[in-house]
Amino acid sequence: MAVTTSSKVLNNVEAVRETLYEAMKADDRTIILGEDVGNRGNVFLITKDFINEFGPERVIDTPIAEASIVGIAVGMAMEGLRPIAEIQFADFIYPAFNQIVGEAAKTRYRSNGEYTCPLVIRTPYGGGVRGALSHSVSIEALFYHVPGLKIVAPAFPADVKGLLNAAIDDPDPVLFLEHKKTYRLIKGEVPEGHYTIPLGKANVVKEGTQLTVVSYGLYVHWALEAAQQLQSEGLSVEVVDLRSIRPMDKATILSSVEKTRKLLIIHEDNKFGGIGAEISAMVAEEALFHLDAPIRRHCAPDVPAMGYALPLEEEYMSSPAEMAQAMREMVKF
Amino acid sequence: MAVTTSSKVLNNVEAVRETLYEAMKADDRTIILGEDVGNRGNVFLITKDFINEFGPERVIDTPIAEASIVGIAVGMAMEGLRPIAEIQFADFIYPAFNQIVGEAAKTRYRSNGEYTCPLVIRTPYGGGVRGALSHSVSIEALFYHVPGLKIVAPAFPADVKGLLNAAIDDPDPVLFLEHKKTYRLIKGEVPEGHYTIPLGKANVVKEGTQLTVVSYGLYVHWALEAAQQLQSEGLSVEVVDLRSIRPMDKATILSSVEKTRKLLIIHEDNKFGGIGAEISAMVAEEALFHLDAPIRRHCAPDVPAMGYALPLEEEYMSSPAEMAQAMREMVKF
Amino acid sequence: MAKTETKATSLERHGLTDEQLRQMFRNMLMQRQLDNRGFQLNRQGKVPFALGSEGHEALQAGAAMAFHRGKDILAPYYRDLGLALGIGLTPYEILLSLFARAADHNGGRQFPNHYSSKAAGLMSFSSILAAHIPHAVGAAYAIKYRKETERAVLVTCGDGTTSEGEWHESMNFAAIHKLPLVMLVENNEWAISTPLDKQMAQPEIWKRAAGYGMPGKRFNGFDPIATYGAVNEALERARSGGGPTLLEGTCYRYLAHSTDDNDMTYRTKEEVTEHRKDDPVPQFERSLLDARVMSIADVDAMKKDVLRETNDATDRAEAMPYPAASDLYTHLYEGAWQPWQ
Amino acid sequence: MAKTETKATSLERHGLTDEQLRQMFRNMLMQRQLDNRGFQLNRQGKVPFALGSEGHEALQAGAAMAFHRGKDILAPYYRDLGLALGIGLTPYEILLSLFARAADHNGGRQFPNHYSSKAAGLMSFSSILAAHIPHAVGAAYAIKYRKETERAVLVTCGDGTTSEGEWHESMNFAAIHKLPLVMLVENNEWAISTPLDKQMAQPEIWKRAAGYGMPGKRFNGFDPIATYGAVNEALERARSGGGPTLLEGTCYRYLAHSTDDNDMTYRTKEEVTEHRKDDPVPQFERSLLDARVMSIADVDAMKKDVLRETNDATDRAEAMPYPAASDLYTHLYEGAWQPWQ
Ligand SMILES: Cc1ncc(C[n+]2csc(CCOP(=O)(O)OP(=O)(O)O)c2C)c(N)n1
Ligand SMILES: Cc1ncc(C[n+]2csc(CCOP(=O)(O)OP(=O)(O)O)c2C)c(N)n1
Ligand SMILES: [Mg+2]
Ligand SMILES: [Mg+2]
Repeated sequence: MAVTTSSKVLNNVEAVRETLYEAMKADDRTIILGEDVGNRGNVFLITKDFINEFGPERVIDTPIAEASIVGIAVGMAMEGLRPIAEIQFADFIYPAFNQIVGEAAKTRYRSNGEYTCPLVIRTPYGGGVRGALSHSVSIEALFYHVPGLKIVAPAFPADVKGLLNAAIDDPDPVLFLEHKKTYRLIKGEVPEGHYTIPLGKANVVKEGTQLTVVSYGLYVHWALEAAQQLQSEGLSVEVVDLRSIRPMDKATILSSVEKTRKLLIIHEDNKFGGIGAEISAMVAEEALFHLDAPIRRHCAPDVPAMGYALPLEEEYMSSPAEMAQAMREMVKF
Repeated sequence: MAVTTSSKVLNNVEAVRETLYEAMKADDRTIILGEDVGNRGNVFLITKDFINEFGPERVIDTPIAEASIVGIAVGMAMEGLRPIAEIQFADFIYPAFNQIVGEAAKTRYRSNGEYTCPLVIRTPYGGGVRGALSHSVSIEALFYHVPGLKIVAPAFPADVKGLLNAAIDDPDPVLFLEHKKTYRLIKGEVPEGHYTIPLGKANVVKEGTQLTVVSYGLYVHWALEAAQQLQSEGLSVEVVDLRSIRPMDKATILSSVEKTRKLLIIHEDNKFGGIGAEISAMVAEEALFHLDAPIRRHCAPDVPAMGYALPLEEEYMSSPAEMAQAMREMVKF
Repeated sequence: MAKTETKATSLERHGLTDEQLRQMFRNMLMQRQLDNRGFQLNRQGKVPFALGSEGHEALQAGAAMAFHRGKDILAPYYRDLGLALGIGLTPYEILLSLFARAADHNGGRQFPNHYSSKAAGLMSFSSILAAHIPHAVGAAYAIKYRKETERAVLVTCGDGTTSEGEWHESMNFAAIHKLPLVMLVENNEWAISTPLDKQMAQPEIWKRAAGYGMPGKRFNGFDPIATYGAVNEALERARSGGGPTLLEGTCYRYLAHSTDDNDMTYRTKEEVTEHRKDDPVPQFERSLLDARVMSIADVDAMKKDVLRETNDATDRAEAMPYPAASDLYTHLYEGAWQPWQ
Repeated sequence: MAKTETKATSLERHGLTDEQLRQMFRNMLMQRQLDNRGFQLNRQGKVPFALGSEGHEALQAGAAMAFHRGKDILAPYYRDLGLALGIGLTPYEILLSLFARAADHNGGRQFPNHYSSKAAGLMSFSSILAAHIPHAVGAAYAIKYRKETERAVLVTCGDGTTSEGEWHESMNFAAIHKLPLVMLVENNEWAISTPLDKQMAQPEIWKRAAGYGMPGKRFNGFDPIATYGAVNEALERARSGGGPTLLEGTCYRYLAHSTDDNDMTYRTKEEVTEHRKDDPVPQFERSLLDARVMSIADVDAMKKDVLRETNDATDRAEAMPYPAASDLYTHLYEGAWQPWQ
C-alpha cells in the first residue's frame, strides 16, 4: 500500500465511485460500460455525472445484453483498452457466463500469452435489501472454481478502493463483487490518492484466541458485531476478512487456525459447494491435527435465494445474534 | 431397482441410446432436442435413426443456440412435455447457464410449486480424448452449488441406464453428464426393460478397509484399476462411485470413511472449488475425529483445461499409476 | 366535456361489442388505480417496491381482449398489470403480490408484478429479462406438437429486452417451426434510463421480422382498439397454423421505471408532459363518450367502482398473513431432497 | 483445356492487378493443398483431428485480399484457413497448429485451425461459436475510440453461428455505435449435419441487416473477385467512418465437417457432386487462363510450388517438438498466481 497522507470518510458506494473516477481521470484507456451507467449514473448513482465529464464514448450506456457487455469488453481489453464492465445486478450475470468463463478467463491461456484480457467486471450482489429471488443472489461460488479469473469481495470502504485499484491495474480479468447492503451502511476512512491492496490477501480485522471466524462481504460486519458481543462475555474470537475469493489467502487462515485451533466459516451464500467448502477442505488437508473441533460452516440454507416477503428474507439471512450463538457453541466445544 | 430377468452387454453410448429409445417409445411427451441429433443422430450417433422412427417433431435438430435449446425445453416442460435437451459438448453449455441456473432450477421454487420443470439436459463431458481446451472440460463444479438442480455422472452402463431413466422420470431438472471417454471404452451388463436407480445414491464398487476413495466418471474405472494394483500389494482400498453429484450420498461416504478412517477424493476436474471440496468439508464436519490422516484430494491442476498437444493432455489427466501412488501414500500414512 | 353533446361518432371497433369496449376501459382504469395504489403504499412505507404500467394501459387492455381464456397462454413481463387483469387475475391477486402475502401465487417469493397463474394460463417468469421468451416458444411448440388448434401463446417484452440474445434465438426458432406465437413488444421508448437510440440503431423493432421470415407489424399502442385489431389478427393467424408474428406497440412510460428510480436524472419534465397529451386513458374515455358507448354517468360510476374494488382488494390483501419462515424451504423439488442425502 | 486457346476474356476485377489475382489463386491452391494434407495426416494417424475449408477457397482468398495488413484486424473462425493465409500466416504456421507443436502461436493448446497471431492482427478465439463476435465488436470500438481511421475489423462466422444470441447482440451494438466492422457470414448451407432450413426460416442472412439499421449484401462466394469487391467496399466504408456492414457469401462445404464427421449420414453423394460443378478452384483457374492472367504453364508451376511449400512446411513442422508437460502451467495469469496463495 502506498503511503498516503490524508483520508476521508466514505461509504462503500462513494469508495467505488471515487476509485472509478480516479481511474477515468488517470488513464483514457479506461472505459466504463453497462446498463444505465450513463445519464442515470448507474442504478446506485455510482457513476453519476461521469458521462458529462468523460463523454458517452467512455461511459457507455449499453443495450440490455449482458453476454455482449462482457464480450465487447473482452474485445476492448484484447485490443489495448482497459474496460470496466458493469452488470447491473449480479443476478443478471448468468447470460454473460460464457464470456466470463469460456472467454475472458481463457484468453491469455488459450493464446499462450499472445493476447491478454485486462478486464474488470463489477457487480452488486447479496441480500438483506428486500431484493427477492432475483436482486439478492450471491454468485461467487459459481465462478471461484474457474482458473484464469480473480474474484474480490471487499467489505470496508478502504478495501473497496485499494482492491478496486488493484483490479483495474491487474493485467487479467477480475470479478469485483460489491455487497449492495454495505453500499450506504458501511462507512470508513479512505486514504486519498491512488493506492492498491494486493489481491489474494485476507485481513485479520479482529484478533482473538479461541476461535477463527472466516467471512467476507456484509457478514464480516455482522461477524465483528457478534465477536464483540462474545468479547463482552469473555470469549475471544478472531475474525478474518477474506477480501479476495480467488486467489484466497492460505497463510492468514492457517496461521489463525493454528493459533485458535477452531474454525467457523460464515457466508451469506448457501452452503453446499459454497466458498466455505474449499476453505474447510484446505484446512482439513493442511491443518487437520491442529483442530480441536470439527470445522463448521454457518451459511444460508440450500434454497435458490431469499424470498421477497420479509419472513423469507429474514429466514434466509443470518444475523449477528445467530452468528454469536454459533461462535459460542464453537468456543465452548 | 425393478427385477429384470435378462441383460446384455452394452457400452455407455449404447446404454444412453437404448434408454433414450425406450423413453421415446414409452411416452410421446418425450422430445429430444439439440444440435445434430436428427439426421446425423448426434455426433456420437447416440440418436441415430430416431428421427426416422419418431419424426422431426420429436427429434429436433435445433439451430446453434444453446440458451434457447435449454430455454425452449424449459417452456416445453412447463407446458406438459418431457423434453430431453442435448448440449453437443459440455464445453458449450455456458451460453445456456442462464436458462439452467436462473430459470430451470428455479421454476418450481419461484412459482411456489405452480409450475414445474421436468427436464433432462444431457451432455458429454471430460477429457482424455484429445479434445483440447474446448472439447474436454468438466462442468459439474459450475452447477453443483445450485439449489433446484440435480446432477448425475454415472460411470457404468447399467448405472447409465438406471440413472437416465430416473432422470427422465424425475419431476425436476436433471443435468446428466456422460463422460465421453467412457462412451465406447466401458462395457458392462445392462438389464433389459425399464428400471431406475435412485438419484443421490453412491455405490461401493470395491470393498476395502484401509482407505476410502471417492470418485465418479472415468476416474472410477482408473481408481478401480489402481485399487486392484494395491490389492496385489496387500493393501485394501474401498472405492465409492459417487454416481450422483447433487444430491450426494452422505451415508455411504461416511460409513465407508468411519470404517477405513482415511479419505482420498479423486476427480478429473481441477481442484480448487471442485466437488472434492464439498466432500472434504462434509467429512471434516461430520467425521473429523474418525480420521487418521488428513483428507486428500487428487485432482487436476488449476488450469483452464487440458491442451491439445499430447504432453499437455497427459499432464492434465491423472492415470491409474498416479492414483495408485496417491493411495499407497494414504494407506501408509 | 362539451364533446359529449355532439353526435355519436362511429368507432373502428374490429368487431368489439360495446360490452367489450367497456371492459377494456375498465381494465385501463383499474390499471391506473392499481398503479397509483402501489406507489402510494410504497410512499406510506407499506411495501418496499412498486412498479407502474402507466402509459401501457391501452396496449395491455387491447391485447388482453384478444386473448382466449382457457385456451391461450400468456408469457408476460413485469410491466403487464393490464394483461394480467385482462386475462382474469383479480385486483386482489395483484395486491397479494404487492404485499408479498402467503396467498400470492408465488407465495410472496418474487417481486411484485411477477404474476403467475397456472389456472389462468399465465406462465411463471423471473426477473431476468428475455429469459421467459424461449419458455413461451417451448409452450407454443407443445401446443403445435399436440395439434391443439385454437390455441396460441402471447409473449411480451419491453423494447430494451429485444437486445438480449435470447430474444433473437427465440424469434428464430419460432419462425423455423411456424409456431403459434405472438411476440408483442411494448415499445415505451425507455429501458430504465436508456433511450431507444442507445438500445438500437434502427428504432422500428417490427422490421426485424422480415429477417426471421415472419410477418411484422407496428401499431399505435395508445389505441386499445387498434391494439386489439393487431393482436387479434396475429393470434388468429397463430391459432390457425399461420405461424408467429412480431408485433410492436408504441406507447410511453409516464412514471419512473419503479419506485426505486428517479426519472428526472435522465429525462425532462417537458418530455413527459409532451407525451401526456397522448395519455390513452382520457383519450379512450373521450372516444367512448363520443361514440355513445358510455355516458358521463357511466364513466363516473365505473371509476367509483374501480376505486371501491381497489380499496376492498387492498384491505383484504393487507389483512392476509405473510408466508411463514418455514415456507422458505418448500417447493424446491418434489419431495424433500437435500444436497447431502 | 481448349478454352485457353480462345481470345482473352475481360474480367471484372474491381481494380485488382494481375499480381493480386495470381496471389488469390495461389491462396486458393494452397488452401486445397493444406486441407488435403490435414486429412491425409489424419488418415496416417499423425494428427488426431483436421478440418477443411474446401468450397470456401474463393470466398476466403477474395476477402483476405481486401484486408490491409498492419492495419486491419481479423477475427475469424475455425474454417478460415484461406483468410489466415491471405493476411500473412505461413503454411508452416498452419502446420505447427495442425501438429500441435510448441512453436505454434497457441503453444499447441488449442485445436488445429484456431489460429491467432498478434503480429498479423489475427485475434485469438476459442471453439465456442459466436463468442468471438463481441470481441471483434470490442476491437472495432477500440479503433473508433482511438480515432484510428484507415482501420477496420473483419469478423467471420458460418451460417449456423448466426443463430447464437451473441451474434445478435454484437450486430446490434455495432450498428448503434457505427463501428468499423464487417460481419462476413460464410454461408455453406450446412452446420455440421443441420441444413439451412432447420437453422432459419428465411435463408438470406444478409436481409437481417435492415433490422439492425446497417447495410447488408449477398455475393457469390465462389467468385473471389466478387468477394473481393463486396468485402473491399464494406471495409472501405468501415475504415472511413461509414459504419458496419453485414455480408453474406454463399459457398458450399464439400468435405465432411471435420475428420470426425461422416457427412454421408445426412446428405447424399449426389448433392455434393451437384455442387462440385461450381468448385471455385478450377473455375477461377479457367477465368485466369481465359483472361490470360496466367498460362497453363504458370498454373502448373504454381501448383508445383504450392505442393513443394506444403511438403516443406509439413516436414519442418513435424520435426518440431511438442510443448513440454510443464507448459501446461504457463500463461494462466501474468505472474505465478495460485488459487491458494
Ligand atoms: C437480464 C437482465 N438484465 C438487466 C435487468 C435490469 N432491468 C430491469 S428492467 C430493465 C429495463 C427494461 O426495459 P424494457 O425492456 O424496455 O422494459 P420497460 O421497463 O421499459 O417496460 C432493466 C435493465 C434485468 N432485470 N434482467
Ligand atoms: C457454442 C457452440 N455450440 C456448438 C458447437 C459445436 N459445433 C462446432 S462447429 C458447428 C457447426 C457450425 O456451423 P456453421 O456456423 O455453419 O459453420 P461451418 O462449420 O459450416 O463453417 C457446431 C454445432 C460449438 N463449437 N460451439
Ligand atoms: Mg421500455
Ligand atoms: Mg455452415
